Amino acid sequence: MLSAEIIYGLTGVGLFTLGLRATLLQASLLARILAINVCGAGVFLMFVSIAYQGLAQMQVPDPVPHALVLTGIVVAVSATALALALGRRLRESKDE
Amino acid sequence: MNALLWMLLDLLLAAMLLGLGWAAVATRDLKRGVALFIAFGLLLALAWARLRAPDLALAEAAIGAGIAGALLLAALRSEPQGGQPAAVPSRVFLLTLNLFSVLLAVTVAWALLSALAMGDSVRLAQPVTEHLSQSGVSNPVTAVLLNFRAYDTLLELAVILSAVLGVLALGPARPGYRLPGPVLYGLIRWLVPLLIVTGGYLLWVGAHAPGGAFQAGATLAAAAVLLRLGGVDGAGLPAAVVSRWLLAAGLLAFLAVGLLVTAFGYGFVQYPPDLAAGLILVIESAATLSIAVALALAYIGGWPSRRAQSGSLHTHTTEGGTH
Amino acid sequence: MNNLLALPVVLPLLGSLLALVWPRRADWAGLGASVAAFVAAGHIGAEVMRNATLELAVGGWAPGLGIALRADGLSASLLLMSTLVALAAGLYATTYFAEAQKRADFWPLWLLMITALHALLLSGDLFNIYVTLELLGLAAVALAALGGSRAALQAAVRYLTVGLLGSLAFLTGVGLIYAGYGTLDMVMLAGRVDAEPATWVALALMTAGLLIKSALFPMHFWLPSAHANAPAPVSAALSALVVKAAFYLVLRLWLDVFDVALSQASAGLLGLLGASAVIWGSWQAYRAERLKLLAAYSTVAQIGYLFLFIPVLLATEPGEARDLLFGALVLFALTHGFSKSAFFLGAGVILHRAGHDRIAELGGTSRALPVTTFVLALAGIALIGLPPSGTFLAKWQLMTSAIAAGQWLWIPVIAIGTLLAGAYVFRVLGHAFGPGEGVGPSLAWARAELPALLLALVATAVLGLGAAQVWTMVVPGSNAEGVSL
Amino acid sequence: MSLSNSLPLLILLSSLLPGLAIFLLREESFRLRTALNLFGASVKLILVGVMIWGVFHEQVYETRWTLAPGLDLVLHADALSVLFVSLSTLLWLVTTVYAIGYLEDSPHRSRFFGFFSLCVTATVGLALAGNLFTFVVFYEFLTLATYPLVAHKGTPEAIRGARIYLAYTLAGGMALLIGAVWLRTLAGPLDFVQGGILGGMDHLDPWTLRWIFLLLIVGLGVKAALVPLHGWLPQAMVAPAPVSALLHAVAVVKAGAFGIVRVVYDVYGVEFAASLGVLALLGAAAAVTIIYGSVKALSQDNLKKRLAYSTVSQVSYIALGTAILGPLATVGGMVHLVHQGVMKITLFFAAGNYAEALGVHRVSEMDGVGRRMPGTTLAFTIGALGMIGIPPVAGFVSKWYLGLGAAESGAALWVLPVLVGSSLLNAAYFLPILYRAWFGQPPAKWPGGHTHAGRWEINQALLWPPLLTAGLALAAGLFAAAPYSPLEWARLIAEREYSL
Repeated sequence: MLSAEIIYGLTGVGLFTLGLRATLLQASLLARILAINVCGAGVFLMFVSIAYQGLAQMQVPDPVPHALVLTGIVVAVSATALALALGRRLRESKDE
Repeated sequence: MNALLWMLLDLLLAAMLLGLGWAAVATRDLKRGVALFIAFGLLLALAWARLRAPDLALAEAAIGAGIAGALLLAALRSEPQGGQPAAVPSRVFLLTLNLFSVLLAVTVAWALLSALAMGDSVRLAQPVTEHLSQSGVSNPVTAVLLNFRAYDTLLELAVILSAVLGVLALGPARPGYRLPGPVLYGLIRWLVPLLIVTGGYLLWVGAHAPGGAFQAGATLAAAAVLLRLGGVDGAGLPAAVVSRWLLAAGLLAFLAVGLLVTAFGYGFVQYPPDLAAGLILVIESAATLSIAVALALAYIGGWPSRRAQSGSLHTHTTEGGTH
Repeated sequence: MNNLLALPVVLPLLGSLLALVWPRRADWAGLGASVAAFVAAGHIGAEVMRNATLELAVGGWAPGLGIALRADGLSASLLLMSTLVALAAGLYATTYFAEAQKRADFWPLWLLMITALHALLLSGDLFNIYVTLELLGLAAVALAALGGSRAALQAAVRYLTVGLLGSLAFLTGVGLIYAGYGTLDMVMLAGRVDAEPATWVALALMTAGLLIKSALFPMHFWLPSAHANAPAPVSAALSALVVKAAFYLVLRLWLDVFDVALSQASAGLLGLLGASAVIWGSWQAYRAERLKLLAAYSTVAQIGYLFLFIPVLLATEPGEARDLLFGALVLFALTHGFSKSAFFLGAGVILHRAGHDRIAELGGTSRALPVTTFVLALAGIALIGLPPSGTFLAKWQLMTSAIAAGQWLWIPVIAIGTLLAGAYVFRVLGHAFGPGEGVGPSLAWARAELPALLLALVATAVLGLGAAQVWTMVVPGSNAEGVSL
Repeated sequence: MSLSNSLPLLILLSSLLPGLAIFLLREESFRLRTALNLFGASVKLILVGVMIWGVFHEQVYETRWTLAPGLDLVLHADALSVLFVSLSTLLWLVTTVYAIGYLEDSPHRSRFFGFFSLCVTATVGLALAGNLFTFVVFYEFLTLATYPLVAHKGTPEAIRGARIYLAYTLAGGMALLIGAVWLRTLAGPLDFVQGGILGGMDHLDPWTLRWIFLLLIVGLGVKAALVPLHGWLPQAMVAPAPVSALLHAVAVVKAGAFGIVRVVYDVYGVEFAASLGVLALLGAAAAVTIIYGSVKALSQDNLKKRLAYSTVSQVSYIALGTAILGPLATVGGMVHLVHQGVMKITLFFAAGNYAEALGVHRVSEMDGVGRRMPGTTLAFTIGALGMIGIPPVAGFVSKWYLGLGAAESGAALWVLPVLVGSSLLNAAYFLPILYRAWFGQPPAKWPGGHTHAGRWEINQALLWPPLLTAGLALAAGLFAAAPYSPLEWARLIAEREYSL
């Protein structure tokens, strides 16, 4: 029987790798940003799976990885915003 | 039997996550990619809920799928249609990359499995539970974010600030995209107050239930996004002078509290136990405003052009550089 | 409770917020915060010299549950360098950005970057380090794009994506560590790590992420364009401080946390990459046509030297010999920080004055800008590693230890790198001394030239003649022989 | 803080501080600059006088500064360093006077005199270096201080010459550095000790020591212009005359030769070096250089180039004296350190005067210069005769002792032919010049130069320095046996090195 933390943990690893691969493969900035976000989501999934493992003994999942992932999500959206703005400015400078 | 059912459900969700994730990044069509990515985000929120991380589910829906989705959609609009003629990677590169990816996945998976098996699975859950009562809040995630690891959150607010300052330094925003149709406009007028109320509720409830400053801030920012879509170019933000203060408010409150307590013999960001609940609420409220303004400005892509004429410091600074 | 440790983080952050809300007073907020941070770093340095290590449990929670800030000789000396370089580069920025608008954009971001640097140097927690890395990365990218030119924007985009990948690799490693050992605190972790598969993979992922950020060959590809196209004060900080922060983390992880899980072979690999960086970076610097590009490639090479220290360090038995080498490593990092920032500020002065920084057209610079030419020469001496700079002493010690450890391979690498550095530095000086159009110096330029001069003097004179102090700071309990005058 | 541990530092500072101050001066402050220069040079002269007296009476002067744990910057005065310090101090004073006259009204004088002072500081530091590490520090410092002097004119040729100079010296510095580091890992701090330090260490592998010796000599040989490492020297001739004078007589070339002496005597120990067999190698290199330089000098029409190749040849007498085991040869090599300096600087001063006053740069243009400029030509003649080795000029004394030393050690078979051959060659490239100068028919119009309408043949600041140094060269030969003469001092060194 596969436990949930292993299923989602391995899914996280999968997302991490396929995001990484796509980042290295994609040429357009927007596609790269998507790929990095998927890659990041994979890492977050690994964290939350680790937290879920604590459920067995503590009845609640470990809150620390949850807090870390929350931080990570916010960081990711910040980076996305900056990257998109840079991309927009870059396109404008091409038009000018 | 119940367990087997859960496992099958888990496997299904995992497969869908992988499938959507793959589809979102593999497609050449960016429009499709963004749509798939937003769907991926919603599915991820579901996974968080399944893994008993409701705080994350909320955050993912509001920020990961919501705000990030809005940002991506806005970017898509200015992306040249049809996408760029993507360079076809050489076979050797592709082969190497695939080999590397597989190798990496296997290695990390192996490491993760062996790490999960390495011993004590309680980790920090134990000390967090023990000290929860002294933290001033009863939601353990909020306790970690705003008390035990408040310093992370302080820097995280700085991360948001630096990103939005980076966006603002790139020049003023272009006029926004306007959703057509009176029906939608009516919907927006009805939705915005609802979102503001929801934001306030999420902020308040964060102390003892899923929610908190980030989710609340993102909800408020969503209201601003809707306003802009409805034709309000300024997205309902106050004048630039005030917006600057709002951007700084979260960090200023955090630093003020963190430093003020040191005057009474406490350590940096060490809340006196009796005051912890109140201080955390003060910080969270200020942070909510900062996050909302920051995300809204990031969506707008600069200071709204409306105010560019009325005395903001940012008057047409799109010159090509200093040299 | 040692709240002093929070100040290098809090002060620039506060300065950043003040500069944000009072854009018209941004210069004052920025310079005030920079001076205050410098003073705080000085205090920390003095404390470290007395007590070896300092610790602050933020929020009063024991490390593990909470986050600890720590300072030892290594972090305190890098902190001092960072505050001083930031102060000088900030001072220069007030003349570099002529428009008040640009300065109002510059200061908050700049101070956030400094905040991130200091937070990173003081952090004792792996996840907190991830946050500081992201803060550092985003602020640095925003600053690198500040010039606004197309080249700068392109470089910034690449800098950002590469940096994000590096951060994610680091974060994955952190996750594995937390899964395996249940802690994020580095001191606790150091007591728990074993040579396990999870440990190796985690360390490899974290190191890979950091190598990207420290631009170690062959992952340096993003650096030259980013550093060369940023505004000069920003380039100075990027080259002198930001890449070094990632190197600092590699050092911290390899020497203090994961030393039990390490093999000599993996250190040798880092050394080989470092050696390639030395040769390749120096060669590219020699071929560069623009002054700032030259300086950027020179950074690639100098980072390579830092990585050369690692295999030698690990091959040296702990004790006096290793302490000596470790002090030399710190001295090298410090000297490079000061000299490279001086070089970039000098290049900025030339760029502003001449309107370009093409090396072949620098003729007459020594007449028009004697102080800046002097700065380039002094900084160049430190980049080559000639006396009286600190780099000379550091290289001497590195070669001594390499010979003692039987690692002869690094000797020709250092020799070739040094000679190539001589070639690229004196190529610049040769043109600067040559004939060409020169404009008479005017008083306004003295203020722009002064910060660079200060940095260059620190790199050569202060760190050369006062180098013994570095060992006193870095090596616990050592008290190098004072002056016997 | 007493004289015994501050005197070496003070001697260093007496040129360093004026040099740094001069950088800050405005171009027009001619008087202040001159005052600073002369003040520094005079103070240094007095301090060196004190030191000569003290070292003779076996006082210990040492300044020590810890740069890094186990790595001390040591300034230490012994008989050998005093010999070199005195030479550089005296000639610096003279050259400064000459340079003030030479550079009158030319641009960038502050820069020039600043680096000029740094250059002397580096030389004095080299002379006083108390261990190999300190020597390397000042050796590299000297490279840096001389580069701007060679490039001073800023013309493409000057920049090119400076670049070639730098390529050679930096590469040499690297070889020296590696050798020094390697040796230090084996043998510890490497303080210079009379009689050497390696001889007493039995655990060291002789082949390792031979390789290190090779590295050190290659590193030093670049500055000492040992063939085939001499390529930079003729190129560096583009520098202004006072720089060439200083480079050839005191600073760069001499620093290399001095370093060879230090390594052989005070690191390896001359007897130990002989037992390793490395002296033969050094001797062979020196002999080849002596002959090669002289042969090349024969074919140079450019006066400064001819002098440059003459330097290549003459400086190797010092290395030759070092390579021959025995006190007499040591005396010959040491004393030539001084004699060559005094004579060669005279020749370069004179060459500078010809160029300055008459625009004469080539030997073929020198017909009759003696009649137009008798004072300068007189000085030139004394210097040239000394180089050939004609008594009673100083050069004779050097060659005499080298010959005696060779006979004493049994190396006469190959040393004497070298000495005789090179003397003949010296005569062959100097005597024609003297003949032209004194007996040639002056042209109706000189090639160029500044018109100097004074009582003297040229500005006095340019006339007296060569006359003075020529006088010194003569005196060093005539009064070779007087106390404190270079010869007596070289004997003192030899006595202490061989513990006689």
